[in-house]
Amino acid sequence: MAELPIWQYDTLFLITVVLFGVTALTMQNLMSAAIVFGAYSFLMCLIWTAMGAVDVAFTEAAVGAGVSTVFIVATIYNTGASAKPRKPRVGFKLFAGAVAVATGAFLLSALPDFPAWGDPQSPVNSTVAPYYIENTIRDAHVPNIVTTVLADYRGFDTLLETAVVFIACIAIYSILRVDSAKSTVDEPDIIAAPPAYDPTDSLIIRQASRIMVPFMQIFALYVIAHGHYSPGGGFQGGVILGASVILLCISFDLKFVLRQWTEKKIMLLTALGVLIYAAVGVACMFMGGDYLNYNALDPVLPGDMAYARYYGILLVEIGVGVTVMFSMIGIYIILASNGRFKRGL
Amino acid sequence: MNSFITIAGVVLIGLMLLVLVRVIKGPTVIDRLVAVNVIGTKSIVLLLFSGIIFGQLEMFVDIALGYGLLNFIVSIAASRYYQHRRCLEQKGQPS
Amino acid sequence: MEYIAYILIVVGLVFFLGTSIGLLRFPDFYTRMHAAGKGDTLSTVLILAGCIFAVASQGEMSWLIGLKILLIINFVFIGSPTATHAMMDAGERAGAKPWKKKGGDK
Amino acid sequence: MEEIVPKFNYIVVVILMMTGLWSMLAQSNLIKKCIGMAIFQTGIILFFISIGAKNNASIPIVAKEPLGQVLGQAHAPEGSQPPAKPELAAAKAKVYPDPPDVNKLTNPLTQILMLTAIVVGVATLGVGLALAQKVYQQHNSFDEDEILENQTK
Repeated sequence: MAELPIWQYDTLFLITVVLFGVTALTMQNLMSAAIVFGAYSFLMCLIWTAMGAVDVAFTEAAVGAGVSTVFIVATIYNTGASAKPRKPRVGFKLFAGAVAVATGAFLLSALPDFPAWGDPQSPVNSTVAPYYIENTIRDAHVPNIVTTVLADYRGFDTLLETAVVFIACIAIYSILRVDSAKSTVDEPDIIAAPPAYDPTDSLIIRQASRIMVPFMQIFALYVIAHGHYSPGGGFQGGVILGASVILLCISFDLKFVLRQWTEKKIMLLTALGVLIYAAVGVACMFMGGDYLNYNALDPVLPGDMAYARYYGILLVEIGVGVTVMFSMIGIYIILASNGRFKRGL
Repeated sequence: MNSFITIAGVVLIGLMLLVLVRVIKGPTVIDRLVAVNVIGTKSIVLLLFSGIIFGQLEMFVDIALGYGLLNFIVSIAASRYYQHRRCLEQKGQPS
Repeated sequence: MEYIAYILIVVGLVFFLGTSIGLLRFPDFYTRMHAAGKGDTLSTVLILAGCIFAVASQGEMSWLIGLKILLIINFVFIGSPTATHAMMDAGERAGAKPWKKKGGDK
Repeated sequence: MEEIVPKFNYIVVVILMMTGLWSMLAQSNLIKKCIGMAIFQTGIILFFISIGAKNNASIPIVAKEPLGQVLGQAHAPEGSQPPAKPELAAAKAKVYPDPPDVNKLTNPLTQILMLTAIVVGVATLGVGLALAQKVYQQHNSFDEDEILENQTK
């Protein structure tokens, strides 16, 4: 424990990651770029783990392995993978490279002023962070410091971040949603052509996802609820829940899922999550405290003052989970069906 | 024990670099997909290794479990794409 | 207990060595798939089993950790062959050509 | 070398950001621009996480049992627990006797900033991809030059 051999791991990982990033961008085929970008996310997850940021690693594992690559694949499905080879604009590329290198040189010129890697006495580590580390247990009885800082000390920040996810979901709807009954624009032929493959004949994939999806959802609920004691919380659990429904969309059919989750339901539930979060804050105000100060909820929640904050954090995490889950599902469906909510990947 | 796990992890990363060669070289997209799937599975093992090295495996095993559940979505999505589209190599274009 | 962990992890690494060499050296998509699909699943399962014994030998074995690692093994065992099947199907439908020995009969 | 090795992480950050910036400027394909944006973002996340990492520190979760290496030797002032319901407070105080040693746990603040940034990043990636799909619907192409030609026609 004392001699953490993290240096070797980190250095190897960092070099590998740079290799992957450059490789992803040099690929001609867009599917190749998307797949290599997926591998890049896998390795990023390992880097966060090696640096001790377990919650970030969990988020990256859920996001990188679960949804972000699938979003890119869904877009390519609706547009075609061929990046048509055109006349290479060598001059412009060199100019852009020169701009990028100049920016990098400016950034590197500040290198001597930065604290060394892993210095415990650096300004970042010695100003406000020690307060969080020392007082979390006393204030909220939550061993996972990240959860407490996320939902309690910096609750406003997280409320607005959740709102940003919600707003991004709305933006995607307003950009891409097409009412196919009223639309005058024809679908591009790559989409209008019927798929060459009937998804009902892949028994193995369907049975496997039939086994996996319930476990995924139970595990995601565990992640949300157990986020006080181990890495996890609303963001991670929400992404895993969303990924389970995305797996259903992929392995069965989009119509199969749309029978259960209509567009209206998804949109309402996305808004509901933000509403839960904001309502907890307003409830605190009604009980006589500040906005999102869970201490004010003490009379209605069991346990002492610190337990009020404990349960307040749990309520807020549930709101975050609902918003993230349904925004992921909504974004996937609208990207995969090209805005028509009919059929897709 | 810890030193053994560390050496095993470094060997594992070295072998993953070999697989990376296939990711870079792979003549078709599907080859790259296979190699990336292998890298994803091995990431689970590396997560557990770093958990043992940190001495708090009960925290890392959750991440590894989530990873193991989600790992194969990308493979299935990409192969669904090729099942639908049936165009591994565009005409006149290296992949 | 500790030696079982060593043996399992080393055997898993050897299988993974075979997987990576197979991925590098085999001539076409189907044979590479063969190497990756089998060797990858088996080596992952072996190394994870080794991890169970490693945790047990360190004396901080709680049954929950062992159960979770067993669950991971279970899901790798379900998920990895499914992904292999899907990729093989996709490659066949998308028209990956099997390798033929040069000058051999068609 | 003495300058480079302790600050290797910043160099990797700059390389990743340069790669992403170059991709956003020079690639004419819209999807590759989106991927470049994601790579730029991971560079920034790497900057924050690595600046918050500490040597020989554990993950920012307070261990339940007083492990010698995680919990420090410094004692908290007694009676700092809120005395609202004494039996619960006493039970908790037995499980968590001391506040943890600051230098033994990684900085949690940078981690939570980046945790939310990753999820917001995936949502913004979705917005970028939706814009790309809309552009493709209108112009039947992903290529910047072709789109410009279409517009000037």
